[in-house]
Amino acid sequence: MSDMEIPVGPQHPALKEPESFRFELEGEIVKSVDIRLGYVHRGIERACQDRTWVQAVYLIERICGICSHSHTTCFCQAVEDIAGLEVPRRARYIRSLIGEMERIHSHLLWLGLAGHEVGFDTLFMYAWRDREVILDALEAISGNRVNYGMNTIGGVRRDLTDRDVEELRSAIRILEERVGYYTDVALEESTFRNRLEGVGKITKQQAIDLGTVGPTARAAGVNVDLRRDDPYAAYDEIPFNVVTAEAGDLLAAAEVRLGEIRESIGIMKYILDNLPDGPIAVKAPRRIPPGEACSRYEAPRGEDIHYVRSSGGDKPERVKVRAPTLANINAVAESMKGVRVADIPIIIAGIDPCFSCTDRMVRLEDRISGRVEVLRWQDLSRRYRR
Amino acid sequence: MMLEKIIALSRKSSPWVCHFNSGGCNACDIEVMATLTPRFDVERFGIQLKGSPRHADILVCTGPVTKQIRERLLRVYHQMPTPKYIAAVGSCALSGGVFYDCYNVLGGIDRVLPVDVYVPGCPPRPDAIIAGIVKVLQKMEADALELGDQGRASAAEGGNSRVSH
Amino acid sequence: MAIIDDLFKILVFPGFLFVVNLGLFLEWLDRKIYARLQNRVGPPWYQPWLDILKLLSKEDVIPEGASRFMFTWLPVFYLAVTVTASLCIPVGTYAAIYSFPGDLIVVLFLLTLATIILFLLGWYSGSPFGRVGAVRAVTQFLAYEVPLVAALLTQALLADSWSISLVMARTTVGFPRFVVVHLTALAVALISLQGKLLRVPFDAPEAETEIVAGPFTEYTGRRLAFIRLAERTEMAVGVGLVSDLFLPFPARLGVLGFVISAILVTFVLSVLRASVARFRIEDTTVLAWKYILPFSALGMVLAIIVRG
Amino acid sequence: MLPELIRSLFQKPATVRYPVERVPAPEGLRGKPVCDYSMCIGCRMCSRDCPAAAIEMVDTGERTPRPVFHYDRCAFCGQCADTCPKKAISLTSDYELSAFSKDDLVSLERRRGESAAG
Ligand code: SF4
Ligand code: SF4
Ligand code: SF4
Ligand code: SF4
Ligand code: SF4
Ligand code: SF4
Ligand code: SF4
Ligand code: SF4
Repeated sequence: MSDMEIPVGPQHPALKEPESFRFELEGEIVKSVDIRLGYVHRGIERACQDRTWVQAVYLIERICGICSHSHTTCFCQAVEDIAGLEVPRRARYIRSLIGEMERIHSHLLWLGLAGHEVGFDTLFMYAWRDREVILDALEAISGNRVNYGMNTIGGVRRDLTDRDVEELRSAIRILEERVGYYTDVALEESTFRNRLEGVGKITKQQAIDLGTVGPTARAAGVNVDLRRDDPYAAYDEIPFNVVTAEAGDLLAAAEVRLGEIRESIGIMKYILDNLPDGPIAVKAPRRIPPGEACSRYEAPRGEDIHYVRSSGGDKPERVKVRAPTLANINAVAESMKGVRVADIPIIIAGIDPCFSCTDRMVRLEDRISGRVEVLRWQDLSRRYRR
Repeated sequence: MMLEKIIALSRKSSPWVCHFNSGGCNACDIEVMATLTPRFDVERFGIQLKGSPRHADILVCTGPVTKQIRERLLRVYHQMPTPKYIAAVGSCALSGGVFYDCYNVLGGIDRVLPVDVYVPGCPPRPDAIIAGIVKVLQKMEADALELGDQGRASAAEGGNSRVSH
Repeated sequence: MAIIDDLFKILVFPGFLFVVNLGLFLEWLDRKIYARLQNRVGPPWYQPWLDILKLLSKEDVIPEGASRFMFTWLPVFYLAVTVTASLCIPVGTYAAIYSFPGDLIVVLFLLTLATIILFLLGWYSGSPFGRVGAVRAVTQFLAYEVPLVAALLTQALLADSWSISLVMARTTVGFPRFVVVHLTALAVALISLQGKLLRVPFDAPEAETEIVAGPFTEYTGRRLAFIRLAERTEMAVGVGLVSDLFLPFPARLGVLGFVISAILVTFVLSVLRASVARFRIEDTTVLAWKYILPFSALGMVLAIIVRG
Repeated sequence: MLPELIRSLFQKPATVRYPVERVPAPEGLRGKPVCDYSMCIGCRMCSRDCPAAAIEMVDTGERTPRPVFHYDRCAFCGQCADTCPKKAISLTSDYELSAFSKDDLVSLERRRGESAAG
């Protein structure tokens, strides 16, 4: 068969988001990939400069609906750092709690989508059915299923009532039973394993060189987890394990994510048992004193970094976001060479991408000649690797 | 009239949906996906999510329209066979939402395409999305029966639409 | 009168209307069982019919880059071929419209033709997804066609005939004696039928997440309706064939037995669809040649031994 | 997988019967925000803090302007309710807001206000 090109995206059933991949095929084998990002670039970083500190939190939350809590926590931590605010202990616990719930919802979402990508819709249905349990709990606590809006600069906006705690405990019981069961079943299903094993493989060295983060890195044996390495919120007081695997393929990534769900449930239990009393927020000033800070957060997909600078006004002077998918996308490009068409969706899905935080372009301006260059992603990664 | 009735019935009972994210934050998208899952199971109404816009009757758009996506959105719309309907899901898709003044955002879907039903929310709950789709179905039925605006309003009665003053 | 009688047979029962409706009914059954297996409610019973009606009332689009002639006529041929195949399938004891000593071969040939049309459908639709899908359809065809034929051949050998109605009658009689051979062949037939009908795990040719809808990506309106009808008819033919040849009910209980068997076969196919992930196209080939084919050959050898 | 599938087959589906029966929304759902005009003092704080610029201050004939919500813009974040010094704004549990026209997505009071103003 002659060579041909197939476009995947920006509107394609495997991608729930508009991204464009162009694959040059030789038969069923991928010869080269051209990734084109930028369809969901909305210019949030710039827009933050036009928002007050209060408004910016909600805008940051909407960088992405899946790990919204990660972004706001990360941002608020940076701002609190600049303003020198001491977040109450109870608020830190609640932040961690919501963070872990978000991790569970996000990993279940991934498991379902992974099933969907390889034509295993039953797994998709089961995983998403059980995900509703955690979404219900989140809705009860925060008032919304997604984009919880729990964070504010200086603490959290809503307190956990006793009833919430009770409901959470029963949700945890259901989750523990069902999630444990289904995830085991999923990993035992040989056709599903067959689609994951050895696919999208990266070595430990590659994982380090390409700068991968989160489950993608941990699946390749890189033992990193900010919750342990650079504790924030309440993680310095909570015991938990970092789950890693060795193989570096998608099966390992699945195992890591499933292991993390179990750890997260453990963390939630610990938090509910040890929830300290006290206020949930300190009052934040409308104007943040001048200064800059960088904050890191272990989002479900890996390390999220926010850099914030204030010039003393009621609006941020600069906000810079480095979200996890951006760090992982190089690994996708790497593991995509020479694969078969059938594996494309699952490899893309493997890092659990969601591009709404990743879309960006780089504008280089030569100070001397004044020449301006806009680089697309592939140009950038080409340069970067050489 | 008989034939029209049959057509109206078949159209409103078998809406195939194509989902397009024009630059949203994912939350709306996962809620659209969630309507397919056992809790909400829109296959009850014959709704199926189709990958190809050629097979779709309703285009469900989420997210604000970014400058770069505009072209694609139009292309997907033109690939759909008539009669076609658009449901804008989420505040972004309605007006740009929190991204209203971003430099790369054009605004809501209706800046580019004619929207039939607006579903506010950030993100709307899956129930609210279903309620919105049901509205599209009412409109479809009314259009197939060629009731005109008057009839459309009465066919839409019983939904939660407020009669405008 | 004879003409009217024949026309009735061809157009209504057990001809066109019957198979098409049977096919649509089986589609609903399949979707419903699939949904229930996934703990959801699933579509109402009239869904497949309304889907078709809706498609008929939609705009037809001929995309740029597609061959107009092929694009228009292939769906019609597709339906014609599958309906013709159905005319050879006896509905239980109710004899088929065309019944002759070699009708099993003819049905197999027509089903092969259907796959070739499927290839052309995709190839001339002017979409890269269509092309990839088309090539996959043919690749897969090579994988399951041989086992399918082998499985049916086993039955034919056991019954010592190439006539569907004869095999049907004799299978029932000889059932207990050849039970091992019989079940081997049945298993192979069910799996390769799943492949023939492009269902999970063998749905690589129209895998939604990879190549949108494969060969059908560009089709709209009436043409898509024809394609869907043809697919359903193909399903009815395949399921009917397996019921007739392998299950004891059609020969004993007539039309009722035929429908019961068809439901049973569909149920098995649905459970299979719900419990596995899709195979890559390469894996399908390997699986077929490495495991299913030897298995079906074993069945054939056994059949020759027991007969001999 | 198989045993689980068969179990599901005989289990009651997990599907809710929406829209025939509404599922009760949990308490504290962040639905449609509304303002009790009798409590509002027209201080504009809500409008200033709204991240989506969804609140428009409209002259309704009272001494101070009153907030009007544009639900097509609103992000249902609840900041306005948190901000309001008089606790005049609350988020109701009404979430089925879909409409055929954007005109229906402005809080009703505004249109009344407009007609009052002429
Ligand atoms: S890349 Fe993402 S986070 Fe950055 S400005 Fe664009 S939309 Fe915002
Ligand atoms: S450099 Fe480009 S992306 Fe960054 S703020 Fe300026 S215009 Fe926006
Ligand atoms: S500017 Fe680019 S390369 Fe530099 S830290 Fe940010 S994402 Fe990484
Ligand atoms: S990695 Fe980015 S797009 Fe994905 S969930 Fe996190 S913030 Fe959202
Ligand atoms: S409406 Fe809200 S949830 Fe939906 S895409 Fe926009 S910001 Fe995200
Ligand atoms: S009390 Fe409120 S309205 Fe009055 S002057 Fe102060 S800020 Fe303004
Ligand atoms: S809920 Fe949030 S977005 Fe909506 S009006 Fe209030 S502050 Fe604005
Ligand atoms: S903040 Fe409260 S009192 Fe002030 S204008 Fe808004 S609703 Fe009225």
